[in-house]
This record gives sequence, C-alpha cells and structure tokens, in this order.
Amino acid sequence: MSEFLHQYAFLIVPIIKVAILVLVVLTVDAYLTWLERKVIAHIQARWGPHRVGPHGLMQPLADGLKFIFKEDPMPANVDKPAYFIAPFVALMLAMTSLAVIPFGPQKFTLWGYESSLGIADVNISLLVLFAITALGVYGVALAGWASNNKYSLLGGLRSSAQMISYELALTLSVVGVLLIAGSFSLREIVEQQGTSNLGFLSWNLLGFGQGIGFTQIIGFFCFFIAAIAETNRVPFDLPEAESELVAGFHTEYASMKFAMFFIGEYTSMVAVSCLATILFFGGWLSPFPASWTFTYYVPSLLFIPFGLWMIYDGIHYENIFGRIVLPGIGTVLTVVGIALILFPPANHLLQGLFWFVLKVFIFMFVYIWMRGTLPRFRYDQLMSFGWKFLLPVSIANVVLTSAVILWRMH
Amino acid sequence: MNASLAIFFVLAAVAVAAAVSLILQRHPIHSALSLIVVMVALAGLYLLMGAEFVAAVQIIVYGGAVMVLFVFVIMLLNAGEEEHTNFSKLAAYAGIPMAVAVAGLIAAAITRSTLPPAQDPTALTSTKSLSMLLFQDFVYPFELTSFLILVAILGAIVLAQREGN
Amino acid sequence: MHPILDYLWIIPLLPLVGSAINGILGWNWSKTSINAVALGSTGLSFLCAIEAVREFLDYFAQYHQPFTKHFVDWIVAYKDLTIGFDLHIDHLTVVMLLVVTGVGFLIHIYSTGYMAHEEGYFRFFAYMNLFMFFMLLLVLAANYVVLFVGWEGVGLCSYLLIGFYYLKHSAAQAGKKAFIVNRIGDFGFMLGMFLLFRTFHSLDFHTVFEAASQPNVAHEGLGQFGVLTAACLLLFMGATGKSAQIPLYVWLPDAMEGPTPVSALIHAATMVTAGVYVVARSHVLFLHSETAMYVVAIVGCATAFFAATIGLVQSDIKKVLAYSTVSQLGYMFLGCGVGAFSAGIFHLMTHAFFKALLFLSAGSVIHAMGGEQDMWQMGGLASKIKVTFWCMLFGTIAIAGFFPFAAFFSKDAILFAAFNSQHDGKALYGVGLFAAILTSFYMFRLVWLTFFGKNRYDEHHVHVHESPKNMTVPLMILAFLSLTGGWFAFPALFGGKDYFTDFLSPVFGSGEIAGGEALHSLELTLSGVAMVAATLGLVVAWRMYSKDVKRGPETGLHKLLYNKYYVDEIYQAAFVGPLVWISRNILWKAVDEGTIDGAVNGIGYGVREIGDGVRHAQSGNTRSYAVWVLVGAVVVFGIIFWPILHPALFGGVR
Amino acid sequence: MIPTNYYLILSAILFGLGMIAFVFKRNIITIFMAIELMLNAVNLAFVAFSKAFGKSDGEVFVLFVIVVAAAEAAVGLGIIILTARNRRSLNVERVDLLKL
Repeated sequence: MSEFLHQYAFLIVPIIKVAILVLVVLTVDAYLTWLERKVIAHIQARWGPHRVGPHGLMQPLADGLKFIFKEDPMPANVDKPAYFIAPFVALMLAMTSLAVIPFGPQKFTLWGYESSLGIADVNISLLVLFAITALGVYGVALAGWASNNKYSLLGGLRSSAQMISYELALTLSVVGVLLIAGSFSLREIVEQQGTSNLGFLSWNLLGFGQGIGFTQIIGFFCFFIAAIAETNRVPFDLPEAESELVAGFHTEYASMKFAMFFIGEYTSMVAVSCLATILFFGGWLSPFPASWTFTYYVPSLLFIPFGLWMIYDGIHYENIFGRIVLPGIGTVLTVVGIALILFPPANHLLQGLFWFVLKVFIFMFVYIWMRGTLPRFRYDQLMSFGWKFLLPVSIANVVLTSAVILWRMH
Repeated sequence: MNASLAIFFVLAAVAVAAAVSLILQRHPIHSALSLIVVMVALAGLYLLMGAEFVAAVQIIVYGGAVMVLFVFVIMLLNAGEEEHTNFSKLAAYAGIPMAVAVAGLIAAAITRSTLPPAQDPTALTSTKSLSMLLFQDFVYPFELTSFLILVAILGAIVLAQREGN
Repeated sequence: MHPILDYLWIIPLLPLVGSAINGILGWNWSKTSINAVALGSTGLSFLCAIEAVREFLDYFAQYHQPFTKHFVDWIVAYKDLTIGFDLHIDHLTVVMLLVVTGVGFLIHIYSTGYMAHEEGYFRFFAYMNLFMFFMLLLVLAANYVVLFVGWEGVGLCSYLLIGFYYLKHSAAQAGKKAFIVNRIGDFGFMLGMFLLFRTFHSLDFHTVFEAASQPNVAHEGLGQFGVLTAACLLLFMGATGKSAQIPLYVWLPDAMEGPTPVSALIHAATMVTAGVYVVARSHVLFLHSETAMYVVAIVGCATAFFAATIGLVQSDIKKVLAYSTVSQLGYMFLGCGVGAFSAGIFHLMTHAFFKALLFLSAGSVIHAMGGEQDMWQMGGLASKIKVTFWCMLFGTIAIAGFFPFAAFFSKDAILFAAFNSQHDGKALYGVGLFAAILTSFYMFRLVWLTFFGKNRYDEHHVHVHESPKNMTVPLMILAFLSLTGGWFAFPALFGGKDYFTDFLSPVFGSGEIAGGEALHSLELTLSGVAMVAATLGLVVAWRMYSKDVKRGPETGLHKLLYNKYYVDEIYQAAFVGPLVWISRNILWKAVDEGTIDGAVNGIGYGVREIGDGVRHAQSGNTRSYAVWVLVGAVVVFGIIFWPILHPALFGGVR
Repeated sequence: MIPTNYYLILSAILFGLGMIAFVFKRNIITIFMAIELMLNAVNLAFVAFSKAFGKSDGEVFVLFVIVVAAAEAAVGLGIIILTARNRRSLNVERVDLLKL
C-alpha cells in the first residue's frame, strides 16, 4: 500500500491538493455571496439575509440547493455547443487560475513527494496566470453570442472589448514588480519582498529596504482597477449591467449554468485578490518585522475573542444551529487560538496562511465595499478610461520603475 | 512509450482534430473555437519541449488577443453560416489536391531528412537567456517590429473608422 | 614664339563665339550691338589670321615644313582609327585663310548696310558668323575628318542662308535643293574618305600624302582603276557637289534666292571654292591618277563652257552672276585638272575678289532698285549710282580678263597650262577660250542692260538711290583688289617669275606641270589671243545691247538656253520623280507603314490579345489566387527538395 | 525523448490543413484563421528546430512571428470589417471587384 503511494505520489498528492482547494474555494465563494449581501445590506441600512439560520448563515446552502434543483431550459435557436461550453470555460479557467498561486511559505513532504502550499509551483506562474485570465474572456463572449439574444450579444461584445482593453493595463502594471523581483515566479516575488526586516514597509507597495526596489503604488492602483475590470465587477460590470442589458451575457442562463458563471466570477475575484496580495502586499509575510516575535500571537489574539463571541452569540437562538453549530465553531476557534499559544511550531506553521487569508479577505471586502458605493461607468467612459488613462499611466510606471532600478544598479 | 511521448501524441491528436474541425465547421465562430483549441494544444507542445515562455506568449497573444479579436469581429459583423459557392472552378477542383501535394512534399522531405534528435527537450529555455537574445542579437528586428505594430495600429484605426468622423 | 599658331583654334573660335552670342542673346538687341559682335568677331579673326600668317612664314623660314598642331584627341575608336582635332597651316592654307577672313570681313561690313531693313537681322549675322567658323575649320583642317566637319558645316550654313527668307516658298525649296544636291556629293566624299582610310589606315593629310607618295601604292587593287583613282574620283564627286560642277551644279543658280551678301560670300567667294581647295589639297593623290586628273579637267572645262552659254541669256542679274560663278569654278577645275594647281588657286583668289565685287555691286543695284532683279526692268542707272556703276565696271573688266586686271593673269595661267597639257590640251584650251569670249559677252551684256540705254522701270515707284557708305566702301576695296589682285604674276609676262606660283611652290612643288619660262613667247601670244577674245565679246555685246533693245521673243536656241537646257526638268524626270515615287510607294507605304508600323502595331495588338486571354486568370477571386500560389509552391518545393526527394517519388519509399 | 521529426511532421500536417482550409473555406474570416493556423504550424517547426539545434534563435523568431501575426490580424480584420460593410457579404467569392 505505502509503496504504491510512494510510487504514484506525484499523481496522488496533487489530486488531493486539488480536491481540498476546490472544496475550500467553493465554500468560500458560497459564503462570499452571503458576506456580499450582508455588507451591502448594512451599507444600505438593511438587514440582509437573516432568515435561514442565524444571521442567514444557511442562505448559501439554500441558494446552492435551489440552483441544483431548478429546471435547466435550453432556449430556442441558441448555438448549442457554444451555449453549453461557455459556463464551463468560465468556471474552469477561474479555478485553474488558482492552481499556480502559492498560499504559504511552507514546503512539506508527503510519501516522499515534496510539495508546497499551492497546487503547482511553476517558475513562470505569473505568465501562466495571465495566460489563463487572457482566455477568461471566452466564457463571457461565447455565452453572450451563443444565447442568440440582443442583450446577451451586447454584453458579450462589451465584455470582450473591455477585457482586451484592460488586459493590457493589467499586464503592464505588474511589470514594475517583475523588474524588481527579476522573476516570474510568484513565490520568489513574495520571498524577495521579505528580504529586509522592515515588515510591511518592504512590500512592493511601498518598496522600502529592498536593494533596487521602488514603490509600486501606482502599479498597484492600475493593477487593482484593471483587475476589477477583468472580473467584470462594479464599477466595471457593464457586461451584466442590469439596468441596460437585463442580465447581460447570462440573461439566457439558468440554474447550474448560471451558477457556474456566478462561482466563476467569485473565484476569479479570489484569484485576483490573491494575486494582488502576492504582488504588492507581500503575500504570506506578516506586516511586522520578523524580529517582533510577539506578533506571532496576533492570530490567537483574533481567534480567541471571536470564538468566545460566537459561543455567546449562538446561545440566543433556540434552534439547533444556534444551540450547537455556532457554539461548536466558537469553541473550535478558541481552542485553536489557545493551542497556537501553547504550541509555537503549530503557530509558526499557521502564520503565513493566516496573514495571506487575512489580506485576501480584506481585498474581498474592498470589492464588496466598492460595489456598495460606486456607480457604474458609461461604456465610452470605460473605454476612454482604459485606453487614455490607465494604459499610459501603467506604461509610465514601467518606465519610471526601470529608470529608478537602472539608477540604483549603478 | 514513456509519458512525454504519450502527452505528445495526445496533444498532437487534439491539435489535428481541432484543425480538421476548423475546416469542417460551417460557422466561423466554431472554426475560431477550433483554432483556439489548436493553439492551446500547440502551447502544450511548446511546454513539452521546454519552451515555456513561448508557450505562455502563444496563449496570451494568440489565444488572448488575436483570437479574441477574431471572435469579436465575428460577433460585430454577426457572421452567419458560410455559403458554399463554387465560382472558382480552379479552386473547386484543383485546390485541395494542390494543398495536399504541398503538404506531402514537405512531409516527404522531412521524413527523408536526417535531423539531430531534440537535445533533452525538458531543458527549459530560461526567459533570461531568451530576453538576452532578443534585446542584444535581435534588437534591430525587435525595434522594427515595434514600428510595424505602430503602423498596424494606425492602419487599423484608419480602416475601421467610419467615414464622416 | 608663336602665340597665335600655338592657339590656332582661336581663329575659327572667334566667329563661333560671335555666332553663339548673336544667335542666343541677340534676338532683342539693337543693330549696333549685333554689328559690334558680328564685325568684332570676324574682324578679330581676320587680324589673328594675318598674325598667324606672319608667324607661319617666320616658322617656315626656320623649319621649312608646314605647321601642324594636335590639340585634342577627338575620335579614338578603332585600334588604328585615332582622329585628333588637328589644325594645319601651309601656303595654300594661307591663301585660303586670307581670302576667307578678308573677303568675309568686307562682306560682313557690306551686309550691315544691305540687311539694314530686314527682319531677323541677328539671325542673319549668327548664320554668317557660323559660316565663317565652319569655313575656317575647313581650310585649317589637318585631316579629312575635321575638313569634312567644316565641309558639312558650310553646307548647313548655306542651306540656312539660302532659306533665310523662309516664308518665301521658292527660297525654302532652293535651300532644300542645295542641301540635298550637296548630300549626293558628300556621299561620294565620305566614300572617298573611307577608301583612303581603308588604304592608308589614317586620314591625316600628312600621313596619307606621305604614304601616297610611295611608288607602289599607285596601282594597287580595285579592278583596273588604282585605289587612288577611285578615291580621287569620289573626292572629286564631293567637290562637284560643293563647287557646283556638272552634273551637280543645279543648286547654285537657285541659291540666289538668298540675300545677295550670302550669294557673294558663300556662293561666289568662299564656300563654292571649297571643292577646288580640296582637289588642290589632295593634289598628291590626284597626281598619281591621270584618269582622275583628266576627268577633273574635262568636267571643269565642260562646266565652264556650259554655264557660260546659259549665262548668255538670263534676265535675272544674279542668275547671270551665278552661272558665271559656275563657269569660273569650271576654270579653276580646269586649271587643277591640267596640273596647274597654283593657277587654279590663283584664279580662286582673284575670282573671290571680283566675283564678290560683282555680286555686291549687283546687290547695291538691287538695293537701289528696291529689290528689282530683272535686268529688263533696269537700264540707264550709270548716271544715278556712279560708285556702284564704276565698281561693277571694274568687276566686269576684271572677269572679262582685260589687262591688267586680276582675271587676265589667273585665267591666262589656266589657259596656258591647259594649252600645254598633254591630254587634248588644245581642245581644252579652245573650249576655255570660247568660254572666255562668252564670259566677256554676257558680262558686258549685263552692264549695258543695267546701266545704259533708257530706263525701263517705273520712275514713280522706284526711287533709285546710291547705297550707304558701309556698302560702297567694301565695294571700292574689292574693286581695288580685283584690279591689283593679279599683279603677283605681273613679272611672268616679261619673263620674270610668277610670285604666286613661287609662293605656293612649297605646297605643290614638283607637282606643278612646268609650262615654264621657256615658252613665254607662246604665253605672250596666248595672252594676246585672250585679250582679243575678251574684246570680241565686248564688241558683240556692244553691238547687240548698246542701243535700247526690247526683250525679244525666246525661240529655238535662245529658248533652250534661257531654260538652262531643261536640265532641271530632266533631273526632275530622271531622278527626282522616280525617287519620290519610290519613297512614297515603297519606302513610305510598304516599308514604313507596312513593315515598321505594322510591326509596332502588331506588337501592340499581340500584347492586347494576350492580355485579353490572360486577363481571365485574374478573376479577382481570392481562392483561385490561393490555388495559383499553391501551384507555385509545389513547383518551388519540388525544385528545392529534389535531391532528397527523387527516390521517394520514384517508388524508392521503403 | 521525442524525435524532432515528429514535431516537424505534425507541423507539416497542420500546415497542410491550413492550406486546405485556405482554399476550401469561403468566409474571409475563416480564411484568415487558416493563415493563422499555418503561422502556428510554422512556429511549431521553429521551436522544434531551435530545440533540435539547442539554440534559442528559433524561439525568438517565434516571438517575432507572433507579433507580426498580431499586427496582421489588426489590419486584416480592419479590412474585413470595411469589406463586409461595403459588400454586405463575407464570402470571398462575392468580393472579387479588386476594390473596396
């Protein structure tokens, strides 16, 4: 048995990792929808979902069930192959894009097969990521074209145009980081940001303390805006602008296919957030200098109170969820917090993941926050902004960075 | 029959099949999709050969830009099924045989020729060395291509804008 | 130190420059400035000529050889064909040089008066200067090619000047006629040159004459003729063209359409004597071929007589002079033909003087009569235009050959030489003498018709007036010259030596037929006979024309003569007509339109038809283009991969 | 360890298919795609050669080819749009006036 494992570890381990990742990502996506609705509701002074389970925590489950059990109609005169493929393309590419993202510093060996946190650790991971995002447009475009519907077609057209336009800015905005890191490998990029003992100051965003580093704050803004546009989120969600195009490219989609688009969108949001974290915010690096050992307890200091609050909050509810689930989770969190304090190795193991997740979470929150706040662009504004502002600025950033690097090198 | 050979054959089969479907599909967008598949398969082959940068560029530029342009234009013109006219008798009768003949000639020439076997295809071409080559030995062609692109942009703009504005 | 000799090209160049300036810039200049340029250039070249002559005599005294200078290589074509732009001076050239520049200068002066009221004043002088340039080139040339350039050039100028009144149809025709007739002669001249080159592999006078003096060349090759005979006859053919001898004289009378100074300069004094000059220049060759000499003599003699007879009855004053020119040229050739080259040149010089004088006087008469040329419309002018009358009289006496005027000596020398020549000398002499009688007759007829008797013109329309000074002064000078021009030979009469012959002896030297001092009693006799003949002509003319005469009806011989023996008509019928017919029907219709145009148009049609056929290949259908590309690709790959393919293609596949 | 010839044969096949598509299809856009297909085949050959001879020049050439293809696509599609506007048809056989 075990020698079998050892022999085929190069297959088994990645499969396991993929399974875990998919599971986690799907859950995260589901609860992102919940989070989004909650946050926006509160921004708009509403309650948001709170019927299904405490704080409506069961809402994503309910939605999922609904998606699964809804009828899946095939509209007349659609281009069947394209119509069928499109959602898969969208979801698959979004998922794939996560495959090259390293979630943590650690490498661990399982059955004699060494692997890292993250599915694949290729040394041109960034290029691969861009390749995948480049293909991402097809999902939307095909869906819009295939469903043989004016609104969808317009949505598809818009999205393809928009994606082509902003992809340039997206790619160019990270060139600065590449120049500093001198590598396409995300892992190396992160590690290079941690070289000096300055904490968050040495992240690419600010770029202090690195040999040839230079602040990439311009690059970051270009990247973030372009990324939002790539993921068709507010304020760039013209492909699915409800007010103009009903639901844009996925007007004709229902049930699971629609869900795929949905999940795909959130997944790409996650991916982009991860990317932003890695490129500009030091990935899994803690914002504090490594010398400040006490900051190792920040996770537990977050977990323990949160867990206790959950236990306390849970007992208000007379139903099973309130009585059991919430307190249970609360207890687990508390215990983990305490455990981290007691067992430093475990703490050490968890640090990177913790900071990474935290940063990504913040990005997601910003996404939602923006959706809650910003109005939608007009189409021509979108285009002219992309071509006449974003692209030149990112190019200027590239020139500036390379100039500084050249100057620093000599 | 080691793994890389298997992968090669799979990818090659995919590429050829997609190319054939490009021919057989009646609707341009299906042809476009087939072509995208071909390109992805080729990118896979490049990876197999260890030319990872080329593979990435292949997908980014071809898959992500050129083909998107194609799809975009197809949508814009709302191109329908192509009609099978045969105004050119020459093309109707001599076309495909000629193409086959050319391909046959090339293939025959290849089978006849003796090339050095690929030296350790898994050896990655480091992006650094590639860029060294590109920016030192081939810098003038590189600049020329940039100029070419500029011209192409202007041309495209001039062509595509409607009369009047 | 010979400043001018070293830059001999300055002499011809000056008139060329003058011509260029006048021709290019002169179109809106005042007459004075045009005169300044034209006269300045010719006058300067006259002075240079005199200086050159002085220097040459000095040079000759030192080296006893003619002066030849090579300036630039002009044609270096074939391994032994190298022709330089070489100029050459010897005593013959000296004579020609002085005559050309001197007489030319005088006539230029005269023209300023004569042409004063003409259109295209600058054009006239540009042509005249150009003519001077070519004439000087002709006489200074040191090889046949440069000479030929001058030869053609004077032909061109003569054409231009004959056709000076190009709006006048007859003038234009006359110009064409002159040019074409000259072409025939030039054709012969060129053939002669080619033959000489083929024989001697050079065209330089010096080389050719050196080689020709070798005894062996005289009778080589070319059938029963010697090469030299053929060459000489061909050259002489050119001479007959240029110097208006039978059978090519027909252009000269028509050439009188040009302005009178032109007739004087070109068609009397200088150009027409070029033929004589060439014959004299090539005397070395001619002396080797008795046939050629004989032909020259015969032709000259015949022309002298023939033209004189025609001259008898012409009514146009200039026509009379024209025919007299032809006849005098005949005398010159007669002289050359019988071997008295110096006599021929001598007559050439004197003739240049008195014929120029006669023409200019005639021009003055015409000027006075306001353009009238018909002698029957004149008469009684002697009292009205005295200067012209006297000059004309001088000229007439001179040409008639009365003692002691120029022609007396020159013509005498020729006749004497003829008399002494072995080949039918007496016959030649007789004809020449008779021609002399006719000469004096028609000249005095001219005088009487023009100046005596009651005037036959309309007083009210014609205001007879003497010509201005710038015309009369050259007349007087020429009159003086035609009186004294012959006196070089004065002593010869009294047993002394003939200075002119003596002067030319370095050139002709032993070539001269030594009639010689031994027989000078005979010479005296002959001179006396000549005097008698001249007087006879005078008397007859006086008897016939002194009392006022009506223009009689033309009948019989008179009619024949008046119509110039119908030579023009005969030529028209014999040569021109057939030529035109051939040109129109064969060359034009068949060759040009049929063959050449046919070929051109045929190519055009062919191309269009082919294009029409191929056009369908370019259907504009992209797919067919693609297939064509593929066809090309198949071919190219087939060729490229052939080495490694052919086993595969021929079942070699294993 | 894959023989270079395999790649070359594959590239030849793809090229041939591209040519067939070029002469067989009528839709301008599809024909354009056929050209792209041929370019890809050539790229494959380039990379294969560069690997066979162990020099990266071939890959650089591939990059150039890709760039040129992109430029060509931009202009070509512009032309196609214009033609389609004026001719109301994408069938090459209907666009045979040798002018827009």
